[in-house]
Amino acid sequence: MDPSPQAMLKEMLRIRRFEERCAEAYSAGFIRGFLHLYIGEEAVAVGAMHALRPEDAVVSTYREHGHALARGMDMGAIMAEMYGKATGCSHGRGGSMHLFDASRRFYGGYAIVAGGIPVAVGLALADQLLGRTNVTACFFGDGAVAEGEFHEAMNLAALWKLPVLFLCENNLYAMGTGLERHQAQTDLHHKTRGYGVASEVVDGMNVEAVFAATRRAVDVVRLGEPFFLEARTYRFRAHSTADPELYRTKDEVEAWKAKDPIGTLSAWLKLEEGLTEADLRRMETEIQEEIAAAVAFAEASPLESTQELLRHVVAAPQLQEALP
Amino acid sequence: MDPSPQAMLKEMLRIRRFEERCAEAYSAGFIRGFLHLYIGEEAVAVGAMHALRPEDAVVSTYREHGHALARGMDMGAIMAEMYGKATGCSHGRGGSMHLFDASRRFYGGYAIVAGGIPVAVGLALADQLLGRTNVTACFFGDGAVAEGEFHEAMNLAALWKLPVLFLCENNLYAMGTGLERHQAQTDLHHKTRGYGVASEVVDGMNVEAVFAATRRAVDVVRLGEPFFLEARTYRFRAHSTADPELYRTKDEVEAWKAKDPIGTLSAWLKLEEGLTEADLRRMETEIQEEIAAAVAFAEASPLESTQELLRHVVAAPQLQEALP
Amino acid sequence: MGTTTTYREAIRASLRLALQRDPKVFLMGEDVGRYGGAFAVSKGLLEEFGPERVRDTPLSESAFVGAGIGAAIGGVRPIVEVMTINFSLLALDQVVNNAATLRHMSGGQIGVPLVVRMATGGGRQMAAQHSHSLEGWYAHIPGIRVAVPATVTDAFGMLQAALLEPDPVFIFEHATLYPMEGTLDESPVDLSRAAIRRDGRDLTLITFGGSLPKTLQAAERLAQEGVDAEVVDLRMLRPLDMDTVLGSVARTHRAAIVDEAWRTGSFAAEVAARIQEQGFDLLDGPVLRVCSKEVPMPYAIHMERAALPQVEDILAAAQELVGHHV
Amino acid sequence: MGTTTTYREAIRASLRLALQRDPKVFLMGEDVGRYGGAFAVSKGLLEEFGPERVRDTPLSESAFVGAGIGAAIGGVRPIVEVMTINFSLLALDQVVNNAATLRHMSGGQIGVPLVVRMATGGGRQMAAQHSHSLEGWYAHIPGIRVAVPATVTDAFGMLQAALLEPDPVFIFEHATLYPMEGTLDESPVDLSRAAIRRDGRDLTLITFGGSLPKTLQAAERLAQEGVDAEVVDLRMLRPLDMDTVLGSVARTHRAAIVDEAWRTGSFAAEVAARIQEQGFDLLDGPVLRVCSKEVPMPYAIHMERAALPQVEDILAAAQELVGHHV
Ligand SMILES: Cc1ncc(C[n+]2csc(CCOP(=O)(O)OP(=O)(O)O)c2C)c(N)n1
Ligand SMILES: Cc1ncc(C[n+]2csc(CCOP(=O)(O)OP(=O)(O)O)c2C)c(N)n1
Ligand SMILES: [Mg+2]
Ligand SMILES: [Mg+2]
Repeated sequence: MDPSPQAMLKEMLRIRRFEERCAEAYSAGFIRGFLHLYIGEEAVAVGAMHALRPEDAVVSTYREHGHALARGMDMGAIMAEMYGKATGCSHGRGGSMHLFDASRRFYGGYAIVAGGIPVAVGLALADQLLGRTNVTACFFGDGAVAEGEFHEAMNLAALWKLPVLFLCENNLYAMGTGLERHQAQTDLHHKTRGYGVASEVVDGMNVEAVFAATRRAVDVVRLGEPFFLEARTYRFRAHSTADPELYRTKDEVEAWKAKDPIGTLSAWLKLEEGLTEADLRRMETEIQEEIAAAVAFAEASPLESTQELLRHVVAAPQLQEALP
Repeated sequence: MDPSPQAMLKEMLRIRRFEERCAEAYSAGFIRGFLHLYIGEEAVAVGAMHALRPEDAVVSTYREHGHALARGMDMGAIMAEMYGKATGCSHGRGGSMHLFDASRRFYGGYAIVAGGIPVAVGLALADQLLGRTNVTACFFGDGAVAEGEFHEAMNLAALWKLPVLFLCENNLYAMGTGLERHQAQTDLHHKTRGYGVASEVVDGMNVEAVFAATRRAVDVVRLGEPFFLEARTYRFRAHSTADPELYRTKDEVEAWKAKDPIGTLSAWLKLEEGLTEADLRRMETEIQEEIAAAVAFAEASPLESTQELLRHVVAAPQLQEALP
Repeated sequence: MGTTTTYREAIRASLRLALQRDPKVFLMGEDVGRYGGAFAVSKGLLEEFGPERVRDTPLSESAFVGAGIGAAIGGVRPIVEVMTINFSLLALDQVVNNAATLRHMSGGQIGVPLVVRMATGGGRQMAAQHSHSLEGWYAHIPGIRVAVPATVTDAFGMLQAALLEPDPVFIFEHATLYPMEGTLDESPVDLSRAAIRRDGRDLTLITFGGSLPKTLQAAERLAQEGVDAEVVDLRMLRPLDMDTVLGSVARTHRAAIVDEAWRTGSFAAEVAARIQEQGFDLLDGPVLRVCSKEVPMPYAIHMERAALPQVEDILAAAQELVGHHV
Repeated sequence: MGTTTTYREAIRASLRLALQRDPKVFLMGEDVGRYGGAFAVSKGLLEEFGPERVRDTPLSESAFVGAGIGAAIGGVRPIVEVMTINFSLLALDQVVNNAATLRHMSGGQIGVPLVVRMATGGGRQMAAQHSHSLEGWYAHIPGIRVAVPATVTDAFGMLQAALLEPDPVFIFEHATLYPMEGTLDESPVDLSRAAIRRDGRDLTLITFGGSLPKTLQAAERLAQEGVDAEVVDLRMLRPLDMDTVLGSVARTHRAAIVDEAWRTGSFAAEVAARIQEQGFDLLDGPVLRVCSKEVPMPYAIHMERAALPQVEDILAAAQELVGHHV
């Protein structure tokens, strides 16, 4: 069954508000390290995730809060992770860039650009070898397309007919380097021509378009072919908390904000589907409650003991890790 | 001025006979390590090199005897190199896979597949920055096209409009792995579509066709654009001295031998240009004399003293290398 | 008990056994199939197990090592062959940042039961780009295991043992060992212990992998001169069994480490550092290192010989150790 | 003599000077231009020198490091910024197999006058993939130079000195040092000598890069307890100035090395191995190491603190050293 636009609106809003709260928590010093916000790009995660099944696998980047939430991960566990708590989805070991939930086949948050792509290919290979008709969806940015690993992985997936959905979130910038300054061919979906892989471009600011395009793509992938979907989108915030944003103009940002996937969808729903201000307020309230609970959970959660430092380096050791 | 077909025939024959002699020297234990023969592919090196100027740069692979000879490097210095002698073109430090001649801008023999490609891009960048209209010709195999470095380098060259001639010697195999088992898209020149780089395919068994195609390509490159030339060719011998050739049939090899660039060109020259058996014998004699002299030079040359072992690690040291 | 075979055949037999026993095991790497493996290790396995389970890969080290990681997470049991350690640099990001960290970064939710095999070392006139001994770098990385089989039995057994580990195991096979003959004992091997390959009272020679034969030769030569050297084969570089090392040094009070890597930053440095840290009072003099000269490997045979540790170099170190005492 | 500035600004001033002096010098790397550098080091340089000489690159570490090598051979003077050491693994093949070997493999015909800069180290809660301290690996490679500036003056001067070298120089800038203030002396620095940053008689603390401030703090604390620690800043990991190290140990007879890398296979192991090799008789006890715990870097602040060497860990090692004597 197709997700209702209203449900998708709420999911996007949930991601937006969550990240706004993260930004506050960062300023207040509760969250540290890097924090890469997804604000502006929510339609991609929400639209794409609805086209996947629970048994499918997801591989993401350091900008993965949206993917994690859209995949159904617990907001409290994510917030606790960023607070560095033992109850975090990665037990506080990973932080913002390394969210994991094996139970949802959410295989992480990779902070080396393009580093997750070969892993996604391997997950798909396991599915193929085990005769499972799962899809592995791999999210990455426009910048990642310049990395050799992307090309090696794409060739391998095409050659071995692996069920990988390559989902490129083209937000026009790799950090501060604009697309036309890092890619000779800025129509990124044309990259697949070197591999005989089918591709499509979709408006990444339109959640229903993303959902529909991803569903078409996933249908192809599930039959045993990779597919490359390029979602054109934009991040409204800085690249990370350290970014002075010298490389783009306010006008450009404003022009894209006019395409805000949340704003446009809620406007449309009001106009066409009778969404009311009261409905919106209810959504906001529910979301704020969830966020408040997540923050409370994160705050109240214990820190792992430093006695546990060497846990999870290797499994409960068959071989004892030698520590001098 | 165009090179005469007869001159190119002789050059190909020179490479062929030289390598046949190398194979013998290898069996006799004078040459050791790896020896990758170019036999069958001579038309590519000879045709391509004639389209370059002395001030252009060349970057090659471990299968580079043909390129080195066609570039005008001294045969004695090459043979001495393989014999590990002090008079070798790399002073015996490099061996068969690492022939160098800076005076001819022959920047080596690279034994890591695709490892020379970024270096070629850098040489072209230096030319661009210094306002020199040189071309850098970079030779690599079909196997190299699967390496991420190839893609990164191609994107960089296209983005920065660098004068690099990417010359792919597609001999249908990466070691024992056939093209269709290592490339999703076996028309390798289509790889450039992801970069907006112009490309062409040429019959790599036809030296005049290679010359003409390379000249066209170099004309484009010299104006400040990379170009990708795919030469379809075949190696008649094993991948290296260690290869039992389990992966291809005798029939396939024989079918390609029928297209031998030397055989077909000499047949054509006999038919159309009055080349005589006597002419051929004279060529063979001259070549055998040169080879005999090269071998004699290599044999008579001294070994470098092991006292010199630490030379060439760094330049005559500004900083003394600390050796415990 | 035990048949005579080569190191190469022992690995092949071990691979075959693994493929026969567990349908989830598969082998992938450059030229492992049709070519039969660059060192003929996997010869015949494609024919026996088919292209699904013996997979030739493109020249894409980063992608196929990464795919091995993903496949291991996904529930199959990959054995990845990286043809040689020289090419493994292209995949090192996947090793350091993914294979070694995923268990930790996920708070223990996922593990990477992956085996990666590769040839290592010099001595075959392959020159600067094809003669590296970088297994010491791998031993620096928490989260992975590093095995360096030096005998036919370990060549067989360590692969079997590696397939029981829930974490990535890297196996480094010194390329000069492939033709070496020895007695194969197929009983399970213990990955947690170093081995004393020769008993001796006068000094301890510590080594691993391709340097073991040279070290044993040196010990024989020393015996002729009345010096009784104990030879310790580390077998695993990570984790490192210091108990065996220190036990030997406690008896001999003198030690040298033989390691084909460049001296500075070699694994030999780690062993020396630990011996003096943990057994300073056992020592009669400094722990010595016999390593490669600090030069990219030259091609010419006499230069390569001069660059690599040779039996004579081990003897010289041993003499220095013994001299220090008298 | 000397103005007060930050480590970051010292590097920027040094880059500016290099770009002004030599038209063949150019800077390239990810986000060095419009963004101003991931650590704001190159801020303003694009505006001043233009996009030809301050070049933003795509995310292609292997290609742009390799292009730096080629450009250096081709006659220009590249300074390549690899944003952080974590990403440099993707370019390590170019470093090990090309930058470090081309002079040798060509029999001295070509050299690679290339400078590569990158940020290194942990301590900023960047977690397992963004907190590496792998400069010790670089120090293992013959054919390159490894500089680890720990002061404002070295941050400025080492880059200038590196540009005079005919071989590749790798400069590792600890990311926690960028905001550090200090006095800048612009006179030429000597790349061949380690520096004694604090004189002392009781023990030698050897360190480099980002660990110098912690080590100096520890020395102050020790002084309060009546223990007089000498602090040696290695400055260069390759070549390594053992004269200065041994000279200090000859006075103090006790040494510890502080190195942020994981202990096993750390550069600290090399220093320890060499001290005991070359100065065994100088030592009153073992050379100790204060390193990171052997775990991928955890994100949570208390865990990261526990993983990294801290002032208290240095103090504990110093106490052990001094205790050993009494
Ligand atoms: C291999 C590597 N190089 C550099 C970086 C530093 N870095 C982090 S994110 C980023 C930009 C990536 O851009 P893109 O792939 O478009 O993703 P986006 O951040 O726009 O979502 C860079 C350069 C990194 N993490 N990994
Ligand atoms: C990065 C790397 N991986 C693997 C090898 C081993 N190897 C040497 S040549 C070769 C095949 C290369 O094929 P291709 O690029 O088509 O060149 P060809 O030998 O056919 O000329 C392989 C796998 C290598 N040298 N470098
Ligand atoms: Mg982007
Ligand atoms: Mg080929």
